[in-house]
Parts: sequence; C-alpha cells; structure tokens
Amino acid sequence: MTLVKKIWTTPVVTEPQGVIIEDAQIEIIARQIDERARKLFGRSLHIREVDAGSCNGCEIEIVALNNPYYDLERFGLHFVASPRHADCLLVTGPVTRNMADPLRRTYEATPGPKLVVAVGDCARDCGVFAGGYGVFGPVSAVVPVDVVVAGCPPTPPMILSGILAALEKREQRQVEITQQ
Amino acid sequence: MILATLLLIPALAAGSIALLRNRRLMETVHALAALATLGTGLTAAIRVWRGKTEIIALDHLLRADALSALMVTLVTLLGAIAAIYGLGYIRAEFDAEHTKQARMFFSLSQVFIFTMLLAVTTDNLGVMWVAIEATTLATVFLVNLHNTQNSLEAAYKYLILSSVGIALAFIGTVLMYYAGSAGSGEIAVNWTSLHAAASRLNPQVVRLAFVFILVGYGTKAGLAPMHTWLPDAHSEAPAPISALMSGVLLNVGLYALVRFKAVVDITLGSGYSSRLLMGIGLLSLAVASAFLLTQRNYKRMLAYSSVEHMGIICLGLGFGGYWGVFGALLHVINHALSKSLLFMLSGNILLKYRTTDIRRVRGLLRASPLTGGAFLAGTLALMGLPPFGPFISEFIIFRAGIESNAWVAVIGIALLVVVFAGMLASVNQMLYGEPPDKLERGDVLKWSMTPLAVNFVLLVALGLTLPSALTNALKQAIAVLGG
Amino acid sequence: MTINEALMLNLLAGMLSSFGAGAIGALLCARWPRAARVVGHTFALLGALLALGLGLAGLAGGTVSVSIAQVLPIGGVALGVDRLSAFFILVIAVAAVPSAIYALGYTREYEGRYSLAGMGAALNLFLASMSLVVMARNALTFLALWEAMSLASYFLVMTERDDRETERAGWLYFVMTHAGFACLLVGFLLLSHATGSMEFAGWQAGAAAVTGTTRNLVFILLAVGFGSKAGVIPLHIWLPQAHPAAPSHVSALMSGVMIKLGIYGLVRVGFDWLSGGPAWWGGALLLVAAISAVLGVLYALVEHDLKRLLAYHSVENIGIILFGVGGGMLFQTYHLPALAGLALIAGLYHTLNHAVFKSLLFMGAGAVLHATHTRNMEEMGGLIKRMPQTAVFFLIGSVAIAALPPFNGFISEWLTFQSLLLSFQIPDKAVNLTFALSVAALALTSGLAAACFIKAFGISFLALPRSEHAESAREVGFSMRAAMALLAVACLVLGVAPFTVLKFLSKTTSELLGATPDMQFTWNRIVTGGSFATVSPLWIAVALAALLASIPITLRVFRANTARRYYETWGCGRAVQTARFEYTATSFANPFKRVFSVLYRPVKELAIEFHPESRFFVRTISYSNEARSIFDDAIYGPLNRMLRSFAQRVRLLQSGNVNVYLLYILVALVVLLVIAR
Amino acid sequence: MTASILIEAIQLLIVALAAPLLVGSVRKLKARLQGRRGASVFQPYRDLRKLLVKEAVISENTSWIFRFTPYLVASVMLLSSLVVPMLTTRTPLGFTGNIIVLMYLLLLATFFLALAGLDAGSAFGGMGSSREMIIAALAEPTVMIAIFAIALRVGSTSLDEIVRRGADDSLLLLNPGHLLAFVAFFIVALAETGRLPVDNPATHLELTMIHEAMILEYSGRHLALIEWAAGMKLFLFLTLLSNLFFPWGVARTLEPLPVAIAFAALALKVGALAAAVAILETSIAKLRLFRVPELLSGSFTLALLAVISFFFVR
Amino acid sequence: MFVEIFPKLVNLLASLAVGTAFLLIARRDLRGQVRLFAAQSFFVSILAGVIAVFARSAELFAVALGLALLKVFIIPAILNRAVSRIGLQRAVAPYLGAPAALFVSGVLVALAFYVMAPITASNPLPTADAVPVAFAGVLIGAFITVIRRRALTQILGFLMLENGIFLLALLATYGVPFIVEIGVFLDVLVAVLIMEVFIYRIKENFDSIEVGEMGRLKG
Repeated sequence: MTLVKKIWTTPVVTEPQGVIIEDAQIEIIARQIDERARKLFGRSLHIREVDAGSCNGCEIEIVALNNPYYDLERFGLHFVASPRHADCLLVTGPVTRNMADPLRRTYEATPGPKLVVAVGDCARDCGVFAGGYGVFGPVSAVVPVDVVVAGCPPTPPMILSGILAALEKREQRQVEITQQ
Repeated sequence: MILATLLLIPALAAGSIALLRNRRLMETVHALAALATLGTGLTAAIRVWRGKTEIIALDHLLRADALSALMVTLVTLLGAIAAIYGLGYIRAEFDAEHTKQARMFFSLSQVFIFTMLLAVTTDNLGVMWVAIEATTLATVFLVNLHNTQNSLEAAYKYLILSSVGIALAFIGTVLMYYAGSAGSGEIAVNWTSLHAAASRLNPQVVRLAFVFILVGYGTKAGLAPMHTWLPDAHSEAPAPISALMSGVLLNVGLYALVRFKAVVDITLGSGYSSRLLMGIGLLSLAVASAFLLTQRNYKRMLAYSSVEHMGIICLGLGFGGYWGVFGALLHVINHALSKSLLFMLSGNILLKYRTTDIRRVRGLLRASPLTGGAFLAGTLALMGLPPFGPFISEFIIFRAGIESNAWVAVIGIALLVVVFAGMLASVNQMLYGEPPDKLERGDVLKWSMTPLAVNFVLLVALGLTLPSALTNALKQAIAVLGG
Repeated sequence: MTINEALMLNLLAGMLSSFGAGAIGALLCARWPRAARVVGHTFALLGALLALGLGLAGLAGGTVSVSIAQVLPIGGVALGVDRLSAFFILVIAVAAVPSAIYALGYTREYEGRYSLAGMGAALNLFLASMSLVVMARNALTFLALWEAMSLASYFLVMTERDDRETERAGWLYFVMTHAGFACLLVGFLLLSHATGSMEFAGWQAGAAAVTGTTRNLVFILLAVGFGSKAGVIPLHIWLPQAHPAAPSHVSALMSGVMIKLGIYGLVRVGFDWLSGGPAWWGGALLLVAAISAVLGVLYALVEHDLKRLLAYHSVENIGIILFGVGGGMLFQTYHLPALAGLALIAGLYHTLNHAVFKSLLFMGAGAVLHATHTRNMEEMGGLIKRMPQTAVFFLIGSVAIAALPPFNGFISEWLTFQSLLLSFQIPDKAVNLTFALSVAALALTSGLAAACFIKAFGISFLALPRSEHAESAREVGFSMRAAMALLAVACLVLGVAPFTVLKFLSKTTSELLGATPDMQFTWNRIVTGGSFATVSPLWIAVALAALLASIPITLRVFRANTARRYYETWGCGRAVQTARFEYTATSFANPFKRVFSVLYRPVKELAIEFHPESRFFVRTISYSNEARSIFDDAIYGPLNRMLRSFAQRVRLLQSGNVNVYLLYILVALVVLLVIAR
Repeated sequence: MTASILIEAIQLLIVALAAPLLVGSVRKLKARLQGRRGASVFQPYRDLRKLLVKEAVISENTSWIFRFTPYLVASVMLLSSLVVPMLTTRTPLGFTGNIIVLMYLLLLATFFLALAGLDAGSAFGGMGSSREMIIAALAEPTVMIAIFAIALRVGSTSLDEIVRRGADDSLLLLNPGHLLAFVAFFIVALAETGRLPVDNPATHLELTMIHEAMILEYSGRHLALIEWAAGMKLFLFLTLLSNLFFPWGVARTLEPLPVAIAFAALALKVGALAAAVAILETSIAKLRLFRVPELLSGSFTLALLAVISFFFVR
Repeated sequence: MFVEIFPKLVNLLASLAVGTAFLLIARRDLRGQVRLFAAQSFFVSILAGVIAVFARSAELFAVALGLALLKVFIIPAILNRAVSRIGLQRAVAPYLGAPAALFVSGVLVALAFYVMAPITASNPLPTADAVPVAFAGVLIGAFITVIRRRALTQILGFLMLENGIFLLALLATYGVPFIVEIGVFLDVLVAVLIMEVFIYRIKENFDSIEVGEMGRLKG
C-alpha cells in the first residue's frame, strides 16, 4: 500500500527541458540524437556496454543514464543484454590483455550496421594505466572506434553527446558503404 | 504273462550285466534290455487301455490297471531314454579303468527299473512297500557312484531318511490291513480287496493310517518337510539316475499315495485326504519356492523344482474332482518328461563346465548351443510356459482349484510366481553372457542327446494338444481312483 | 461394404503362414546370418502387411471365427475378429510393417555377434502371438497366446545378451509379466467359474449374474494383470529396463504395441466381459491414469538414457490412454453411453497414435544408437547436422508425442480433454471433482511432455556434439530411414485427417457400447458434445503453412534486410566455444528436479579434487544428481528384500544335518497324527 | 462472405498492428509510474523497423530450427488471432478450434522457441529453455482447470460460444467461481507472456532471464519477428481475458456499427488490463525462479476453487 | 489258562522290547548298543512265537524263527563286525542328554497311547492293548535316529523302529502275509548290509562315523 501511495505521490522526476543549464544541454544533445537516430535507426538505438578493463568509474556514470533523472529510454535508447540485439557498443576502460579478444568477439557478434563509442580517458589512450604490463592498448587498437568520449569519468551528458557524435560519424560511413 | 515278462527283463538284465566283463557287451545288454522293457511295457499298457481292462498275473500278485499302465509307460519310456543317454554319459564319466563303476551303474539301473516296475504292477500293498523300499536300496549306490565326500553324504542321508520314512508307510499299510481285516474278517493285503471293502473300514483307523501313508510315501515322493534328502541325492547322482529319480521315482511314491487315497476317500469322503494333500502341497510349494529363489547349484535347483512340482500335483489331487485328478495325472507326465530332460542336460553341462555352481556357468547358449537351447526349453516348460505341456496341466489343476478351494489355488499361483522369478534368474545367469575363456565351444555328448528329442517332442505335443488316446487313458486311470 | 469371411480367413491364414515361414525360415538359416536376417524380416514384413489387411477388413465389418478343438485341448483354440480386435490388429500392423523394414537394416550390425536366427524366429513369433491374442475368444487360447507373446518378447529383450544389464532387464520384465499373467489366470478362472463358461461370449452373457465381491475381485485381478502389461504405475518398473535393452525395432514394437494389449484387455474387461461396474472402477482407473501420466513423464524428464526416456514416456502415454478408458467406464456407469463412446474413442485413437509416434521415436533413438553407439544423451548433440533426415523424423515424433498440432498426438489428446471436460453431465459431485483433477493431471502431463521432448531432441540433436561418438556419427541406411519416413508421414496424416480413423473407431465403439458416440466429424472438422468443442485439424495445418509462407514474402515486400552472417555463439566473448559450455540434459532437468524434489528425492553428490598446492585451484569437480525411484524404494525394494531374507531364513531348514532332517519327519508325523486324531 | 473475410482481416490487422502499441503503452505507463518520462508508446514500432534493416548474425552451431522458429512463432500468433473472438461472437474461422486448440497452438510456439534456445549451444539459451518449459508446464494445469471452470459455466469450450453465453449472463460478476477463474487465468497469462513477477522482460542479467535468455542469440529480422510475436501473444492473452471473462460490447452480428462498438470496447478493456499489468509490474518484484511454482500452484488452487464453487455454489 | 495269561505275557514282552529301546537312549558304547538291539529282537521274536502258538499259525511261527535268526544273530553279527572294523570311537555326547531324552521318550510313549487309542478300542484281538506300546517303540526308534550323532547308532535306531513296526503289525493283526514278511526281511537285511558298507565309507572319508561331519550339502 505504501508503495502505491509513493507511486501516486511522487511526481515525474525526469527534469523537463530548460530548468538548469546542464540539463538544458542534455536536452539539446538528446534532441540532436533524436534527429540523427531517426534517420539511421528509426529512433531506436540499442546499446551494449563492454567493460574492457575499466575501474568502474565510467560504469557508474553510465548507470546514471538509466535513472529517472536522465531517463535514457525516452530517447529510444536502450541497454540490452546481448550484442546480437545491439546497435552500439559502449566500451570503457583501457583494453586489458585478457579483454582484447573478448572485445573483438563482441564486436563481431554485433550485427551491422553498428557503432562503437569509447567512453572515458582510459578507453581513449589508456589513461593512467598506459604502459601497464596488463594493458593491451586503447579501444581503437582492437576495434574501429567511431567516437571517443574523454573524461575521467565523463559525465552522463557527455556520454550522451558521445553517442550523438558516433551517429554523425557513422552516417558518413554508412553513406560510403551504400555508395560501394 | 506279459507283466511277468516285463519284470523279468530288467531282472535278468541286471543279473547278466553283473556277470559281464566286457564293457561294450554291458552297454549292449543295458540298451537292449531297456528297449525291450519299453516295448513290453507299452504293449501291456496299450492292452490295458484298449481293452479297458486290467491284467492280472501270478495269482493276483501282479495286477495292472489303467493307472498302473500309465506308470509303466512312464517308467519304461524314461528308463529307455535315460539308458540310451546313459551309454554316452557313463562312457564320458568313467574310462576303461573304471569298468567296475560302469558295471555297477548298468546293473543297478536295471534293478532300479525292476523295483519301480514291481511297485507299480503289484496288487499287494505289502509287496508294493517292499518294492519301493527296494528302490531306495537300488539307487543308494548309484547316488554314491562317484564315491566323493559329497555323494557319500547325500547317499547316506538318502538311505537313512528314506528308510525311516518308508518304514512309517509300512505302519500305514499295516493299519490299513488291520482296518480291512478287522472290518470284514480275513482279507488279503491286496489293493483290490481293500478297495472293495473300503466302505466298511473303521474310519478312525483309516484316518491314522493315511497320516502314516502320507508321511511315509510322502518322504519318497519328496514332499515337504520330508523332502530334505531329495536335493542332496538328486544333485549328487549321475545325470541319468537323477533324471529317473526325479522324473519317475518321485511319481512312484505318489502312485502309492494315490492308491491309498482312493481307498481312504471311499471310507472318509474326499475332504480329509484333500485337506492333507493341499496342506502338504502348499508347504512343498512354499519351501521349494524359497529355495529356488536363492539357489546357486543348478542340479539342486532342478531337485527343488521337483519338490515344487510334487506340491503342484498334490494340490491337483487335493482339489479333486475329475479335472483336479486329471490335471494332476497329466502333470505327472509333463513333469516327468521335462524334469528328466533337464537332469540329463545338466549332465551335459556338468561334463562341459565341471561345476554345478550356477554362477560359474556362463554363456551356455554360446558354448553349447544345442544343450543350452534344450535346457532353456526344458526350463521354460518347467516354469509353466506355453507351448509346453505343464502349461496345460497347471492350467487344469488351478482351474479345478479355483472351483473348489479358491484361496489355496491363489496362494499356489502366487508361489509359482516366486518360483518363476527364482528359476528365471538362475537360467538367465547360466544361458547368457560370455562363456569362460578356456572353455571349448561345442556340445558334448551330441549323439547321446538324440533320445531327448522324444521328451521335447512329447512336451510340445502335450502343450498343444491332448490326443484322445491319452485322454481315454487318463479317464480310465481316474476311474480307477474313483474320480 | 461387406467383406466376406473367406477373404478374412485367407488373410488370417496368409498372415500366420508368413509369420510361421519367417520363424522357421530364420531358424533353418541359422548358419547363414545374412540369410536369416533377410528371410526372417521379409516374412515378418509380409505377415505384417497381411495383418494390416486383416485389420482394415475387420474394421470395415468383416468377421471371422475359427475354432480348432484339437489344439489346446480344453475348449480348443477359438479365434474371432470383431471391430475391437480388428482395430488392435491394425495397431499392431501399423507398427510392425515399419519395424520389419527397419530391422532389415538395423540388425545388420548383429551379424556375427548375436543369433539372428533366434531373433528372426522370436520376432515372427512375437508378431504372430500379438495378432492372435486379440483374436482369442476363450480363456485358454488367450492365456496361452498371452504367455507366448511374453515369451517371444523376452527372447527379443535378451538379444544383446552379453550385457549384465540386459540379463537383469529381461529377468525383471519376464517376472513382472508373469506376475501379471498369474493375476489374469486367477481372474479368468474366477470369472469362468462364476459364469460357468470359458468362452468370452459366455462371460459377456453371464456377466450380469456375477455380483458382489467376485465381480470386484475379477475386475481388480484383471486390471492388475493387464495393467502390469500396460506398464501403469506402480507396475511399470520393468518397462524402463526392458525397452532400452531390446533392439530398437523391438523396443518400438514393445512400447508401441505390446503394452497396448494391456489396454485391449482393460477395454474388454470394462466394456465387454463385465460390461460396466460401480463408479470406483472407472475412478480407480482415472487415478492410475493420472499417476502414470504425471509420474511417467516426470521420471522421463530426469532420464538421460534416450531409450529409457522413451520408455518412461510409454508409461505416461498409457496413462493418457487410460484417461479415455477410465473416463469411458465412468460414463458407462452413469448411463451416458454416447460420452463413454467419445472417451473410448479418445483412448483408442491415442493407442493408435502412440503406436505410430512411439515406434517412430524408438526407431529414431535406434538410428542414433546405431550411429553413435551410445544411449546416453550427454554424449550426443549436433546430430541434426550429421543425420539430418533422422533428425527431422525424430522431431516430427517429438512434436507428435508432445501433442502439438498439426500432428496426431494432438488430436487424440484433444479428444481426451473433451471427454474429460464433458464429465459435468455426470450428476455426482465427487466424480466431477475426480474428472477435474484428471483434467489438471493431463494438462500437467502434456506440458511436461513438451518440456521433456525439448530436452530429448534439443540435447541429442542440436548444438555441438558432446563426444567423439556423436562427432563421427553418420546418417543411417535407407531401410531404416524409409521405415521412419513411413511413420512420420503417418503422424502427419493421422494428425490432419483424423476422420479416416474416427470413421472406423466410432463404429467400433458403437458395436461395443450399443450407442453412437457423442461426436460428429467431417473430412475437416470434429465436433464433440453438440457444439461443445470443435477442431479443424486440416485447416490448422493449411493455415499454418500458408502463414509460414506468407511471412517471408511479407518481409521481402517490406524490403527487410535478408543478409545473414555466421559467427560463433555469443558466450560473453570467451575464447573458445566447446561442447562443454552447453547446457546438459542434467542441467535442463534440474529445475524440474528441484520443483518436484518430493518425488525424486534427489541424491546430490559433489566431489571436488583440489590442486595439491593450493585450495584455490581445482583439478576436477564431479557433480552428480540422481533421482531415486519411489517405487523401488517403497514397494519393490522391500518386497524383494523381504522375500530374499525370508528365503535365506528358510534355507536354514536345509542345514545339512541329517538329525535335523529326521526330526522334521518325526515332527511332521506327530503333528499330523495329533491333527488326524 | 465478404463480411467474414473483412472481420478476419480486421482481427489479423488489430493483432498484428496493435501488439507493438500495447507493448509500448505498458512500458510508457510503467515509466510514468516509476517517475520517468519513458519512451514513446510507438517506440516498439521503431525498434521493429530498425531490426528489419539490420543484418542477422547467426551462430555457426545452429541448424535450420533456429532460423525456422521465428517464422513459426509469428505464424502461430497470427493464426491464433484469426481464431480468438475479438469483435464478434461469430468469428468466421472460429471452427478452427476451441480454446484448448488455442492453448496447444501457443504451446507449439513455445516448444520451438525452447528448441531454438538450445540450438546455438549456449548455456544461456539452454537455461532459458529449461526455465521457460517448467513454467509453461506448470501453467498448463491452471489453464485447463480454468477452462474447465468456464466450460462448466457456459457448457461449451468453443471460444465464440463462451463469449456469447457469457454476454447473455447478466449476473456474471456476481459469480465467485467466475472471478476466481479470472484471477487464476490472469496469473497464468502473466506467466505465459513472461511478465513480472514470473519473468522480467526488461532484465539485463542473463542469470535472471527466462524468455530473454532463449532469444539471446537472435538478431535482425529474426529478433524482430520474435519480439513482434511476443507482443501479439500478450495482446491475445489480454483479449482472451477481457472477452472471455468480461464479454461486454462484443458484437453479436457482423453489422458495422456493433463491430465498431466492439472495437472500442476491446480497446478499453485491453487498455484497462494493460494498465493493470503495468501497475502490477511496478508494485512487485520478480520472484525467484523456485518460488514461481508456488505462485502457479496458488493460481491452480484458485482455478480449482472456481470449479468447486461451480459444483457446490450453483 | 493260557488264554488268560496270554495278554499279560504279550504286554510284558512288548514292554520289555520297548524298555530295551529306553536303555539304548542311555547307553553310549556301540557294542552295548548292538547287544541291546539283539535283546530287543529277541523279545520280539519270543513274542511272535507266543502269538504264533496262541493263533496256531505255522506261518507266523516261521516268521518268528526267521526274525530270531535275522535280527538276533545275523544283523548283530554284521554290526559287531562293523564295530570292530571301525575301531574305537571317541565318545560324543548326543544332541540331547540322557535325562532330557528319557523325558522326551516318556512324552512319546504318552503320545503313542493317545494316538493309538482308537485302534486299541476297536480291536477285538487280545493283543490289542499292547499296540500303543509297540507304536511307542516306533517313535522311540525314530527319536534315537534324531538325537544320536553316530551313524551306527542311527542305524540301530532305525532297526529298533523296524522292530517296533513288526511288533505293531504282530499285535494289531498277527502279522502281515508271509510273502510280505519275507520281502521285508530281505529288505532289512539288504539295508543293513548297505548301511554297513556306508559306515566303512563314512569312516574312510570323514575319519569318524559322526553324521554331523556330513554337513556340506546345504541350501
């Protein structure tokens, strides 16, 4: 009963556009994704997250995307369990030796057309872990990366903007592919 | 005259074999005598059945009616088969250095046949007793033919138990005689006169007498709890003798019992003897089933199976009525045929594997297909499966049982299932699997087994049909018994 | 259409002489295994074809009656064919024809290892005695043929006789069947005593006069006797042992046909010989049906021996058939013959269907066994790529036995459901509830059966091979595939065109019950209970096919991406994909084991061997999770132990001491004397 | 004839087209109840469209079963949609089969889906199949007993008949057995369509999956078909629930007006049920797998009580 | 006078015969046992002679003589020969000690009277009163075979049983027909001869004549 009451009394917490500057940015970015995604994926983008050796800082930010505050789903973005279902790989962390092969396999397992977004400094250039004996290299050393989102960790809005960038870039490639 | 001839042949043969030195000559005499006995016996039996009459000889000392004819047929037929099989078997068991044993075997076999024939063809109950006691004496050395510790033990037990048991039967005979003579003055101790005077006998005495008869001849017939000598003796005797002992000798014991039962039933009505027979039959069945369930020695298994079948026959007799007795007599025939077949085959198995332990006999079907196949067929017959004779006779017996004493019949059938389970496990163990490595493949005594075909054919024939000649013969036998 | 008796007689004679020729021919060819194989099975095929003719002719209304007084002397051999007999002859033949074809190829492997002559002879004898036993018209004929059937099948079970397990299976089978026979014997004798006749016709005529305890006793005895042959729980224990041990075409015959003769007997008892009884008869049958169906399928679920799994499914299907038979008996008790007819039709139809798909499945399992030399599902896998045709046949069988449309199992199970649902017409609340629970049991059964065949097919045929045996498997020979194809087609035909059989069946039940069943049907539709329920099997099949075809077309129209790329199975990116990553049969069954743990009482064992230098490295882990049979533990185990310990105790009687023996005689004498006095 | 074809076409289209909408609505409502905006109610259409343009990645270990299954599953749902009385009590293809046939058709779909789960040789797929089947098997008795309860009330198991006779019975809701049967059937519907508390359709964790685990290997058009079929299954079950238990507004004839009313009524009823599902899913957590049998046995008891009440409270 | 004395004489002789059986239960040495058997046979043959005189039956008298010859002389001689050949035997206690065995024998005698009462009652012969005594002899003979461990003693028990039966037949019916009697004698003689052979064989194989040694055939 208390649950019902809570549901009833709690308003929608997802921030409407334009209240805070930051939130406004998100909204704008989101709209941009919206436009791009409509063209490519018909306002539907399924994301598979791959932790290739992250310290889990990025994961915490990514998880935040799912909460009512950011509410990723309203944009037609959705995290899925299997790369088979995914359109986009969200890769975090420096790629460790052990994860290089699994990452490649995950990429292969994803049906095309597909995007890869490297999230965080580590994913970009291995960050502080660069040169570590267990580190294989940045994500781009393993799979073709469409966009890199810098930051340690990047904020949820930055991650969203990264996905947007990926869509833009992929659009070009897509064009190229179709031209062949 | 023919009866005297019948008795004379084995007697003479026994005597002449005892005098012979030449092994081959002994064998010839033995075989020829057996065949001659068979011929004479069959002729006599057919004469009895055909003419619906009885043969009387030697001043009423010998008398053959339809029941005797049945027994004579069985004794001579199985005697002949066992004799012919025995030629090969004894040759395999006793080489030239053991001619003494061979002579003893041939000679005592003939004596054995003689005593059994005498028992079933005499009208004098005293002589019958003497003859049956003599069967023990004739076979005791045969049981101990190998003179091993085991066979000695078996033979001694057989001797003592049978003697004590049969002595009790003599008390019964005396009491019956007394009941007869007390009721009507002087009568002979002949069955015919006793039968004629039956209605005037003193019932109290007859009641007691029948108990003695039952315990006494029951010992001979291998009924529990007097059966204890049977598994020992039957399993230690040479195969042809086991075959005759299990196949025929037990029936001779029953024959004596049945003769008295016919008289007792007239005096007391059939209820008294029926109850006793059913009780002892069930007990035999129960005891045998327990022993068959966990048996480890195939010859003993066959011996206990004899106890079981004697129990079934007793049940049939106890159920009474035309069909009960009919089934019992038919079962006597079927059991004789199948059991003698199996005991002779067990000789083959023993020669092949040199052990009587069921667990050490593996892969019989592969090692000796003919023996194995026949053994399988015989066991199936014994377990009461179609298309073999015992199926029919057991069916008849239990049909009679359901109609008269349903619960006894039901218990009997249930016990038969236990027997079935036990025997099947043993047979499975023996027939299937991989034979021991060192064992040569192939059958032993292949040619000696030929006469066993007779058993087999008869068993199948009796399972599929009842020739009217046989039905008539049985009908006459039942009439003799007053059924 | 009238079938004259001469034709029937000729068919009968032809059938018997074919089987006879097969048996004798095979034995005569004992020295040449190949000839024995061909001769035995060709004649068996011929005989089975003639039996098929006989069955069809009988269903079309042909009758025959033969009696030979000379054979089986007490009452003679009496044979006759009515529609019920004819239907069961048909069932026998439907399984026998493909079995004979299949055996031609399947038994090639046996050459030189086992006696093909004995096998050919036993097979022919088996088929002959089964066909004859349903024609028997008096007690002795029936019993003799019944035992002959058991005997022949025992030999067939013992074919692969080097195996200790086979020996044990054969023993258990024969003992159980003989115990059943003993019940039948007593029941038959009681009934003949009560009616004064050994003829079945006499029983039918005199049954009304048999009342009270005798009537109930006869029913119980015959039900137990026939039930043990049918393999109902708790008399089923022989079945999962014997069926796997036998060669596969024999398993097919035993599971598909022989156990149905138990059903035949029950139908005869309930509807012909005793013609009706108190409500508890039907109720008891329903109870047994429910237990057999549910427990049968549950035991099948945890079984990883493919053939044993199928054997447990036979127990289950016998339960389903008994729902029909038991329901029919209850309807008869409450004077609803039309519904009784419906229920009986459902049961009989399922009998036929089960004969078809269970034979198919056993043959499929046989093909797998032939190709992989293992019955253990945990060593199979990936066979669909290596044996594509067998896989299709097995799949069809699986779908059929899971009672899914458009195959035959569905129709009969649907009919069974209808007959059970229509039970609300019975004006007795306790009975109504019984039926309600039966409905639930049947529903649970069908769900579990589907689960079980997903396991059976999925684990055996799909994914990667789990052993080298499976890796190197090859498709089986033509005759085996042809036999399976025949049966697969039969599954479909009986599933989409049930009217072909229902036509005959409704006549059969009318003949038996004297009332037309509560069912209308046309080539395309079955309607039961007025407008209570309808089904249109043909339309379902056609519509499904049409829709299946239309979807790819529609996708093309919408210009869907039709590209296809093959890549390894998703395994969270791990390095190699091997069969060891696959879900096993054990793990598939595990949730069921946990949910029904009361019943299975699983014994779990976990043995971990650690690396000698560190406890954190494991060398081997072996996990086993065995289900124990309640019946072995609660009934047969104690019974066996009791009998054996009793026997051991009795054995002490034969102590070897002659003094003791003498004492027995003395005691016997004294006791008897005192009694006699 | 034309009317019949028209009606069937309408039914087919309703199911085929409205199914994603239904799924989207439930999701939207759930999002709102959770305090989120959530995706548009049309999001499922977008997902499907996107999936259709993607390529299909198929495991090398699979056989034709894997590829065949999506088509079969979708076909079965479409066939069912022709049979279920949606708008009228004179469903032209109603003769195809009664409610039991319907249940078996759905079981056929589940059967192949579970096989497909095993086909790739992935542990997840096998796990999903195994779990899906135990739930399907345990749900089966409840379904049949609920059907029995209905059959007892209306004396028929034919779908059209049930609806027609139910509509004639004005005191329907006062019948305790009826309501019990409804609740039982509702729980089963949740289990069969993979909703909470039996299965979480939105889970990302393989080990908690049931239905999702089976289809983990699917991609592209195959996935689209399966998702679509799942939507249709939900729609069919909600339609069944609404029309069998609350047969209000269903047209007795094939006239346009009653059919239109029926359409509106259907939308309302299904909408209400969808809302109920959403509310339920928001307010309860998923059950542990081995607690599910308890739930299902509870629903079975309810169904049985329904039957008993029909016998004793008549 | 003889008619009056006759029943008493019969009773006395029969009781003496059974009395020797009692003594056998108590006796342990083999030679003594054989002697007891001879004594019993002697009483029985005397009794047979007395009855033969009373019944004026020449046949019966011949039987009595035969009996005396066979059982008083020949068989004891054979048995004595056996005793000498097997040599000295270690004394082994029977299964039942003498007091208990005597008690059981007493019970058996009572039982014999109980069981045979109808025969005594219905029998017009003057010897009938002794029939139960004879039957008691049978039972005690059988009992001896049950409790004694040595083969020779068992044989003696059997022979006493045989004597009891003869006595019974004698008392109840003045004996069975001659031919039967001859047959029985022949049987007994052969049986004893065979048993003698067996005693040697047992001694040879088992190194003693204890039947308890022979217990290998079980089950």
